[in-house]
Amino acid sequence: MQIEQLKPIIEAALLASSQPMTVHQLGDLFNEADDVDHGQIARVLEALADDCAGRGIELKQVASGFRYQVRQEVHPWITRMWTEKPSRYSRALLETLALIAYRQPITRPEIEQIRGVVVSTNIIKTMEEREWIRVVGYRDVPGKPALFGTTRAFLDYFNLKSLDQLPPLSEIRDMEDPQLRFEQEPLPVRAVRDLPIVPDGEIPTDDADADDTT
Amino acid sequence: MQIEQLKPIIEAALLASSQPMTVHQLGDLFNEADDVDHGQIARVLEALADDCAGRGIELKQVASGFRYQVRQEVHPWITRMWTEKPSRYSRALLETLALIAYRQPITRPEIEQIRGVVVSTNIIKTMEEREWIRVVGYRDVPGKPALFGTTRAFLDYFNLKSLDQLPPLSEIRDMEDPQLRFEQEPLPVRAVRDLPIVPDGEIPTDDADADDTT
Amino acid sequence: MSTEPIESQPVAITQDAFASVPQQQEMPLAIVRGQPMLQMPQDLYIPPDALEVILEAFEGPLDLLLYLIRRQNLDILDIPVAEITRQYMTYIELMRDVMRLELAAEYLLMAAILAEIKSRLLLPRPPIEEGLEEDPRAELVRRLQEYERFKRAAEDIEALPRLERDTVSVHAEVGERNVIKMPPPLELHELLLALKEVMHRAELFGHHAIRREALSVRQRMGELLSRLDDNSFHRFESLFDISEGRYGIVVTFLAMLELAKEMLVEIVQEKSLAPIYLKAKASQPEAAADAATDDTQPGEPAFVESSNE
Repeated sequence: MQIEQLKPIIEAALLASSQPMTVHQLGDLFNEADDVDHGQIARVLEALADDCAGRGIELKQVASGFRYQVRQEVHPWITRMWTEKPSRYSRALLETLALIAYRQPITRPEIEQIRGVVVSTNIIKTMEEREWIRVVGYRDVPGKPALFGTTRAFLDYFNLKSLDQLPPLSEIRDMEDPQLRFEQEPLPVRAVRDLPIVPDGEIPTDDADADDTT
Repeated sequence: MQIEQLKPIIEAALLASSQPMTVHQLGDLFNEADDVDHGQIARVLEALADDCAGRGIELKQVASGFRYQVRQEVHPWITRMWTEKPSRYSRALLETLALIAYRQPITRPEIEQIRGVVVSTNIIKTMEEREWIRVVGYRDVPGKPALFGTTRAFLDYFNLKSLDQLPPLSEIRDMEDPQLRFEQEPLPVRAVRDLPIVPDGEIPTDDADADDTT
Repeated sequence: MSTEPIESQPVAITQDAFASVPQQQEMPLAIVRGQPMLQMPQDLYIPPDALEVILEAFEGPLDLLLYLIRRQNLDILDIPVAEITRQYMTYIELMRDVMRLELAAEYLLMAAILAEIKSRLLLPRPPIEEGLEEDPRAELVRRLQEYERFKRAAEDIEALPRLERDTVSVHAEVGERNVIKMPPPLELHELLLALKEVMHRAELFGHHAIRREALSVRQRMGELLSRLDDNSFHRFESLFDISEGRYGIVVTFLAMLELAKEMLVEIVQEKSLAPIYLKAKASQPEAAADAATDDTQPGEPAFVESSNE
C-alpha cells in the first residue's frame, strides 16, 4: 500500500480508538494483501504528526501508544464545554506519587520515612483506583509490606512515553544560607556532599529576608 | 478573533466532544472578549470540512449538529480494531463434528444416540456457519431428519485432500492420552496477561542515589 | 546562643481578599477562626490557634522545618529547644480534640530530634578523631535534603501537562461498530481426541467398527445425496465422473451401494437392461422442522470460555 493510502486509514483508526494505539496494533489492521510493514506505519505517523501543525489537535506518543489530543493552547476553550472541573491533587498525593515514580519499587513505610509523615490509605487507594500505581511485589521484611510501582496509565495521564521522560530528580541542595560563614578549609568529601558543617559559635541572623514569606 | 485563530479551537472542540455540536453550542465556548459571531463559526465549519478532503475523517452535519466521523471508505480497516478474541470450541461440538466426519451422512438423532446426549441446535448452527458441515439429504424416516456431511471447506481447513487422509478409527483408538498431549501446549493466555505493565528497563536506575534510600 | 522565638503575628487584612484565594502560589494561607493568617511561622513555635492551619499547610514536620530553614534562615542550632518542646506538649493536648494526635506526634518527634541534636552539640567533643566525628545534625540534614528533592519532584509532576487539566484525547464518531468474531482455531488432533472419547463412551470400538472405514466412500455418499437432492430420478451413469478414473468410479459405486443399504436412496430399473435410475428416498421437509426441535432448550454450548478446561 502507498503511504498516501495508509494515511487516512491510520488517522481514522487513531481517532476511532478509545485508547492509544501502538505501531504493532495499527499493523494488525492490515492483512497480507494490504502489504503494510511497520516502517511504513512509522512514516505515516510522522507525516500525520506534521499535518497537525497549526491545528487544534496534535498526535502524541505516550507510553501505551499514539493518540490524538487537544493542544494545550486551545484547551482553555475546550474545558468550557464541561461543567465538571478537572480533579486537583493534594501535595501529599503528589509527593507520594513522586516517591513511587522515582524510587519504585518502594513500600509505604519507606515513603513515610522520607516524607516524615504517615501516608494515608486514602491516597494509596485514590492512586490505585486511577490505575497510576499498583502492587508489584512484597518486600521480604516483617509485615511483608507491598512494593508499589507506577503503571502505563500513569505515564499516559502525564503525557510521558516512559519513566526516563520524567523531569530529572533535582540535585541535593546544600543547607547553608548566605548568612552562614563557611570555614575556608576543605572538608572531607562526605561532609561536602551531605551537610554544611556550621562552625561552632554565633550565627548571624538577618531579618531582612523575612519578608519573603508573604 | 480571526478565522485562523478560531479554526483550531473549533476543530478541537468537535473532536473532544462526545456529542455533535451545534453552531450555537460552539459559540458558547467563546466569551465576549473573544468576539466571535455565529457567521464566523459557520465559515470555520466550512473551512474545516474542506480540510478533510483526502483524509480518514469527515466533518458531517447530522440532526443534532456537527461531528467528525470516520469515512465510509476506511471502515473495513477500522472495524478490524474490534476483533473479538476467539474462544474455544466445546467438547460437545468437537465430538459432533468428529462423528459427522467419520459417519457421514448422519442425522442428528443418530449423533445423539452415539453421544448419549441431545445435540444442541447451536452446535449445528455454529458448524454450518463455519461451513464445515452441510445438509446433504434427508433420511426417509418420520420427521425426515437432515443428513449431515462435511464440506470441502472442512477438508481445506485441515489441509486434507480427501476424507481418506483422516486417520482410520483403529489408529485413533491407540492415540496417546490427551493429558500427555495437553501438557506440551503453550502456556495459557492468562499467564502472559499477568506480566507487569511497566516493561523492564524503564525504571530509572539512579545508582548515585541508591545508598540514600536506607 | 539561643534567641527568643519570634512571634508570628496575624496581620489583619480584609477577609474577602483571603476568602477568594484559598491557595496562593507558594504557601497556603488561611483563615484561623475568622482571623486571616498572613504570615507563616518564623520558627518551630506555632501559635496554638494556627496549629490546624499549619498542619494543613505543611506536609509534616520535615516540610515545616525545610520551610523555616529556606525561608526564614532559621538555623537549626538556634532553636530554643526547651521552649518548643514545652509548646509542642500543649499541642498534644489540643490535638486530642481535633483527633489528629498522630500528626501532632510527628511534630513532637521532630522537636525531640532537634533537642537531641542540640544536646549533643553542647556536650564537649572527645578530643580524638575530631576530624572524623560526624556532625550530630548530619542525619537530620540528610533527611531534609532527601525530602526536599521529592518535594520538588512532586512540583515537577504537578507541572507536567496532564489529561483532563491540560489536554484531552480526541475521538471521531465511527458509526456502527460491528465486532468481528474470530472463529476459534481447531487442531485436527483435538478433533480426533474428541472422537476417541465419544467412541470409547459409546463402545464403538467393537470389532465391527474397527474395520478400515473407507472414508472416501462416506464422503462420496454425501456428495451423491446432494446431487439427488432435487427429488427427481437421476440416470445411474450420469452420477459417475469418468475423469476420476477407475478408483473414483469404484468409490462412487460403493457409495451408491452403501446409500442403498442405509436406505437413503432407491435404485430403480423398469426391466433388465433398461436404464437404472437413482432417487433420494427423502427430500427436504416443507417446514424447517429440524431447527425447531430443541431451539427452546439450551443444550450444550458450542463454545467454552478460553480460560477453563
